[in-house]
Amino acid sequence: MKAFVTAVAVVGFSAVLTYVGLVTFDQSTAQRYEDGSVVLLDHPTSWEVD
Amino acid sequence: MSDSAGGVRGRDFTGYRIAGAIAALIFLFLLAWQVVLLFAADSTVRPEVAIRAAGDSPGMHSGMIAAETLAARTRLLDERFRTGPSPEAEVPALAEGRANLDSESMTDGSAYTRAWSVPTEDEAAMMHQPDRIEGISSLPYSNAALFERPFGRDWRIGMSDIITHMGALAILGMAFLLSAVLALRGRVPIRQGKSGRRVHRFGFVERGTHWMTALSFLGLSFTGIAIAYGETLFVPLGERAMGTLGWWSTWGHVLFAPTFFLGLIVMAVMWTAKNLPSKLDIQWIAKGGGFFSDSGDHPPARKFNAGQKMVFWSAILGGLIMVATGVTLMFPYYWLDLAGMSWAMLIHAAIAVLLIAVFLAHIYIGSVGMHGAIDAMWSGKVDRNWAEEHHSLWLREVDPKKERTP
Amino acid sequence: MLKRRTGPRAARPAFSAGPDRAGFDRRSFLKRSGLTIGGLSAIGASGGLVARAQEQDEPSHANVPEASRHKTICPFCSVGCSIWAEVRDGVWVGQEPAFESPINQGTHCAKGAATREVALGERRLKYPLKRQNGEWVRLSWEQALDEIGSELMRIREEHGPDAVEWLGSAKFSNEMSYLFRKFAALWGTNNVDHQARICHSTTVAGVANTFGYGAMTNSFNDIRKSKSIIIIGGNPAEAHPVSMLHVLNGKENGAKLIVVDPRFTRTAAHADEFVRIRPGADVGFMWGLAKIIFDNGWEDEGFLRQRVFGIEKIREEASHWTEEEVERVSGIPPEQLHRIARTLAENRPGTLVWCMGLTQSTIGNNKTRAASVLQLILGNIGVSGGGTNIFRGHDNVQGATDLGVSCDTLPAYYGLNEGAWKHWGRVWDLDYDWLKGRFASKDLMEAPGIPVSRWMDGVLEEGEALDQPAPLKAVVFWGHASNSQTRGPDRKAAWKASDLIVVVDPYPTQTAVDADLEDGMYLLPSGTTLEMAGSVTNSNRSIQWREKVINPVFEAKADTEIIYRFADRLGFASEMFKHIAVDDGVPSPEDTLREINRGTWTIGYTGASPERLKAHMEQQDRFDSITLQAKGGSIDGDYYCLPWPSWGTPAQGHPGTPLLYDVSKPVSEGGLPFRARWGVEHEGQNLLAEDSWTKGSEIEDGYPEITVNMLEALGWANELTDREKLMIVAVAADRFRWDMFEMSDDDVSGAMRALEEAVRNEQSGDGAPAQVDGSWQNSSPDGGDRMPPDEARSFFPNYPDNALTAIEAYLQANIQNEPTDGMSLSEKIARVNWKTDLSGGVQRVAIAHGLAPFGNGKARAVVWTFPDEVPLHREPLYTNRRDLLPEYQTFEDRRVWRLPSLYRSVQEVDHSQEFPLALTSGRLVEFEGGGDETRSNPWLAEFQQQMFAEINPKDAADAGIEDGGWVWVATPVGRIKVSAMVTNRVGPGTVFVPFHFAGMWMGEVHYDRYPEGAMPYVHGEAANTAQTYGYDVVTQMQETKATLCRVEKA
Amino acid sequence: MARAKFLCDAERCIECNACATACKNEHEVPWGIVRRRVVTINDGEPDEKSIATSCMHCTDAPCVSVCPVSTLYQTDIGVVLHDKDTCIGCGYCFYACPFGAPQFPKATMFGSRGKMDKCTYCAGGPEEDHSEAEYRKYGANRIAEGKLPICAEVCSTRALLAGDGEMIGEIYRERVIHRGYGSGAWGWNTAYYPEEDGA
Repeated sequence: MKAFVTAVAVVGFSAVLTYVGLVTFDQSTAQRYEDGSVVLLDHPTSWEVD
Repeated sequence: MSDSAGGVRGRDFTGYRIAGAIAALIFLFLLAWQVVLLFAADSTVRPEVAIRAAGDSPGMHSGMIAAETLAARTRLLDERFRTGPSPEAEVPALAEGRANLDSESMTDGSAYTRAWSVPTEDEAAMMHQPDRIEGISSLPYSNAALFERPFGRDWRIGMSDIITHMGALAILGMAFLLSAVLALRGRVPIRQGKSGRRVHRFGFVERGTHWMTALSFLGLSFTGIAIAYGETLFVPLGERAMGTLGWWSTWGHVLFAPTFFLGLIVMAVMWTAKNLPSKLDIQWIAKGGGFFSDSGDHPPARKFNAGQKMVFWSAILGGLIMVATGVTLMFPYYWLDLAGMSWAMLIHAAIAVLLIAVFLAHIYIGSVGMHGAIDAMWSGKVDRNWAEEHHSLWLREVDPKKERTP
Repeated sequence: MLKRRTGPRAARPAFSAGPDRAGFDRRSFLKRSGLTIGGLSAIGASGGLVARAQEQDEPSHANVPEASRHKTICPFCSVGCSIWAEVRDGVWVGQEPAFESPINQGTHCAKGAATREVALGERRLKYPLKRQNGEWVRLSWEQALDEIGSELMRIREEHGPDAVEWLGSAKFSNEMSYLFRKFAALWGTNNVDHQARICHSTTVAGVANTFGYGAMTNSFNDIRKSKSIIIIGGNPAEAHPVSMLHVLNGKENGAKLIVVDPRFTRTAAHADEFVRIRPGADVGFMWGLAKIIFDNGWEDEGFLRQRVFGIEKIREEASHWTEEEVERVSGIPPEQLHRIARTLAENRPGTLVWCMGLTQSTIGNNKTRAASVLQLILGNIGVSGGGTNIFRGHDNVQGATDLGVSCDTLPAYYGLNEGAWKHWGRVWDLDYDWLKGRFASKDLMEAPGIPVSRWMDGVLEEGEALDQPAPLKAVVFWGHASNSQTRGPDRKAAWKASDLIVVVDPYPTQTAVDADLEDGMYLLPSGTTLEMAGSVTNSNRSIQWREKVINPVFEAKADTEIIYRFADRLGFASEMFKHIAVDDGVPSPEDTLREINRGTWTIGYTGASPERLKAHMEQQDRFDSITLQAKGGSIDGDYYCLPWPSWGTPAQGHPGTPLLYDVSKPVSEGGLPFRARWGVEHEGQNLLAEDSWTKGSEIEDGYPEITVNMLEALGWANELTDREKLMIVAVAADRFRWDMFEMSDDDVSGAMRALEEAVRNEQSGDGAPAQVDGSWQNSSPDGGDRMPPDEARSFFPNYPDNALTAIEAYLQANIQNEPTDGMSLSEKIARVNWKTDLSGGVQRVAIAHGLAPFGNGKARAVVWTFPDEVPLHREPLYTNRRDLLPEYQTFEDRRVWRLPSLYRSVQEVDHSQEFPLALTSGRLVEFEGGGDETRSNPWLAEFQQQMFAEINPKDAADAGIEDGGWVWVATPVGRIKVSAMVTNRVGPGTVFVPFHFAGMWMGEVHYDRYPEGAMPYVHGEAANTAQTYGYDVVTQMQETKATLCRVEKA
Repeated sequence: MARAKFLCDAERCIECNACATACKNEHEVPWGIVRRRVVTINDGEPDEKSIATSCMHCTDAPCVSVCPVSTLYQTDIGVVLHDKDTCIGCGYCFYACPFGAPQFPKATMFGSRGKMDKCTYCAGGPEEDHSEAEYRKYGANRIAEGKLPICAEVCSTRALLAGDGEMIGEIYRERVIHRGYGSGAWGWNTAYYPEEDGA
């Protein structure tokens, strides 16, 4: 019982952590290819609907 | 559940076996439907939407099909180019780009697809054999230099015609089998009934890891199934629900991955030694784990019997493949190109449905299917009699003094 | 399966909450609907758009607000594609193909297709800025003009008007070009120039001196009728993509397409024959072809005899160019050379296309002349499907050249001598003495200024080295990217040494980031070409009317408004805009064009009134896409947008000249012979056409350019109307009054009497009309001819009587000769000619009798006024073929215009060990010129995100360079750090760099120096930072196609 | 039955990128998403060819078939469209596409690819024609105005043809007969005639 509850907590916590991580390190396709000599649009793409 | 609820097979006949029978019927129906789909359904894509001219288009009478408008415009590309603008080549009114075309639903588009897929002789002469063609592009993007990869069509067959259907068959088939077993044979009892004395089988870390992995697996399975079969599952809830639930499924699928991976590693460290194959496993398999025998003549096993070992190795090997392919898909192009990622996706999907089927059985046997099994992971302590019947050799190892129980 | 939602349904609220709302980027939609562009005024309007969309309960197509449509002309290259712009609420929201345009037929290249971004202008220069203590500081327009004006006046006071260099632009409309040249004239300097100097000045000089006019002879569309197409040093697939619509059609009609280039270009990929030539070896290649043609008797003998002068000297030069020698110099194998010669000979008419691969060279004028002569040998000039089709660069580089944004000529190639100034003084309604007073001296007024390619030397040279009182103190870059000029380090030093740098441009340009001045630099935002109306002349001389699409965005102002405000601040606006209406600071483009119409007799912009051009644009669909001739409507018979020369006044209705030098048509219908530009005789040889004349000509042989005396002698003078006579007499007597242009017929006779009276009272007029000609085309004083009239009959034995009459009359009042003092009025009247007659009467009467106003002469295969009479091959200044130097060495150092120009002293230094590879440069399709505009356009910039150098796999392997890695391309001048593209496009030993980049300087990042919000999306090293010294000996064209470099891993 | 197709005449295509930038202009496609692009094969070699490519709007389109959530659908003129409201960014269409057409605004994480985007044949999406929502998600809807995709309409050399497959095939064949050479309809077999595979 305790083990199960602990597992629920761990999974939940990890999911939240992952979500935060993904959102934090999110990159647009354009940024992915940035190489210094390219300066990207200073606004997000118009189609990010997520 | 009282102690007397254990004991020989058949004591809990009514409740579980009726439920099993009902479930078996439902799964049989779903399975049959899936088989029918597999053989009957033509997976060819059909148009669903028609583009029609609206009534108020200038220069068009109502009902004139959109195709004529577009054809007039196409002619503009050609004749304007060849003869150039001049009074002899007046622009047809239809080509002026002031038409109004609407979309409406179509009921049967199969005729279109059939007609489209047959080239005329002239067209056939123009065509190349399908071939992977890649060149260069000034765009720095991965894949920008790709022109054609006929493999996409093969992938589609692999994904939508084989894995999706086969996966559904495997999962539904397994579910049907398990519920049929329940209906026909009921739960696996503790033949000697519960002794009331318990033996410590799994520690806190072991159980915690098991449940962490199990919960992650369930999360991944449900979200994965939602992704793969979303169309079938969510449509009854409405189109918007499909978008929203599907969207959260893709997110959830990623969110459960880290704990799943962590669980796999810990389990591997903890249990690999005890899961190495041994001679006993052959014996166990030969007797079908004693599952189909009413005699109570269970084959002897140490901590893990062959069935559990198979589940373990499915989890570890299958799980690691899932993690490897999954991470690959999370980081497009980092180490694989499009072809590699396509294969990763196929493998990911194929292994996923197999694992779900295998773990359906695991879940069944660990819960409804067998008296006393759930205790091992729930409290960590199992009844001595259960242990004696299923893991006699292990029981002797952990508790050699009390070898025999009257 | 899911049944898709199908029928139309109610629109969702525009800015609804909900999952699909979250990531909606307001800006990009608002941008389209105008909120962020038009400023406050647009908010109400486009808010209305949103409201309308919301109010639509019933699904309907009516919720698309009506957009107004404007037809405009693409602002990029000289093909001149039409564009439909859809404007809603003052915002350019849509761009549609103009299928009816006979030139592009709806098509575009990358740049044309992305034109609309110009109007969104996220990276535009948004307001005036100045550099103060190394920082950009925002200014108001008033303040900026005031500060710049004061500084300019100070420099003028202290150093004279010649201390300011006015660099104009090939992006100017014709009207702006004309105003810019007029502005420089009224400021008092000839230090005015534009990009034509560094793109096709050698073409203009070479071709004008060969045929008479310095322009593309045929049209893009006419290439469809060619039987062979040879492109030398050009890459139209990237530089003029829409021209390939016609080139490829020509090829598909059976023409053989030959591409000669050091690089396997995108054009070469479509060629039947690709010729890899060593950079700079073009003259040898062409003479090699000529030799084979002569040896086999494939030349067009009749054509050469009737219409070409001096071919014998060419024969002699060509005879040195054996197949072996051609291979030794150019690397072209004999079999291939022979095959090409045969192809050209057997597939006539053939056209020859060249671009900067020929022109940008120390011997650029030799190359362009050799190419022209090759076409003469083949008889390919003046025929449909033939011609020298020179694809010009920017959208209006032809017009800006024609209208004299140039240090060595006034509008319409009138040159700089006294006669030319007087001519334009009459048109401008300005007194000659007043004009002269604006200049430091009459000598400087008549001396060519400092060309754009040399402006840095104009700043840095001093004293003896400089033929003007002071070095340049201020440089104005008006629509001019400085990374298009070579020798980066010298440019940088020159910026440092300047007192004032002004950049007038929609974008900051390289000047803003690399000049790194603490103070004294101003950036003024000008509108783009799409933000003002006016005419533009495309490469095939069609003068298209460009509608204004939108008002200039942000605080930008139209070029014409800025120049008006400058003139106003500098105190000569009332003189400059005497006859041009100015509405709220914006000069009327129609009035300006009418003024142009009144003065540009030499090249026939005179017929192209704004009304006629607008009618052409409105009825584009009437023009045939091959002949460019209209069928029906008010413009029946006209050629598309009156390709110049469109002779006479607009009222005369000349249809324009689609093919230059085509004698199969009457002059009145667009026919022309070669121009009798250099007199009637040279070194005892006839310069007039023999047995060749335009259809319907009443003189059935050659004749000199038309003068009043000739009309008189031929008995046609009385066909001149009273008004024409009045204006001719007024011009002759130097009594022209501007109101004569607009005088009613009743007033004409009165004015004539008054004029006669005045002249009688003051018998000896002081000035003289006449002798005007462009300096690029200038016949030097020892040119022309001094034949006594009475020798004409014996010199031209086989000519018909009326031809001889004409020649005698011409020689009697010889306009080639300097006028003398004390010449009688009637003599002066006799010398008024087709170029100086402001009434157009001389042209009208000549054409009525089937004569070309500029005479009927021969093309010149040799130009005796140029350093190389016969076009010769000379090695580039930086050459790694030292073995060729004894025979093919360059010129002696010399002075050209106001500066020393080095040749031998540069070539003598051997760099070939240190820099073993040949370096050439060129264009990318996505970018244009210095690239600031196009690199600031995200739709274009995305497709070329990095500056690179193309290196052959062999050279790359030698230097240990990998594809995509960073490399240094080093030249004797400097080095640039670029990405390597290892490719077989270039041959071993050759490196290619595109030239559109800026923002990096020899490995240093400079793009952080752009003013905030005005940084282009893509940066890189400017190729010209490392390009070396070298200038054409005639026009000061810079050498960028053949120098030396070394590549090494960075 | 009209069947909209794309055909790129590789003998005409000069890699001028007009198609690609016109698309960007017409639909305001953001940086990083390229609905149409040009691929050059055998670069720098005598048999160099450039071919413009995008979604080909396949017959029996693999992307439609594999889409697990029915985001993709086809119209009766063959145009394959997508519904961004239901897209879950799973990437199946991307693996199934024989032409590399589907794009995602984010490329790093499986979970955050964003909504798939691809060429719409300038036919918008399931939203109301010309509505702001349609423009925002899918770009302009030219088909509803009786116009063809902008890429083909502006192609500098008329290499890229769009419209009814039979018509553009006929135009192409006439060209080939007239000029005597042609390298065929690139990608057609894979895109439009899957039954012909291996035949």
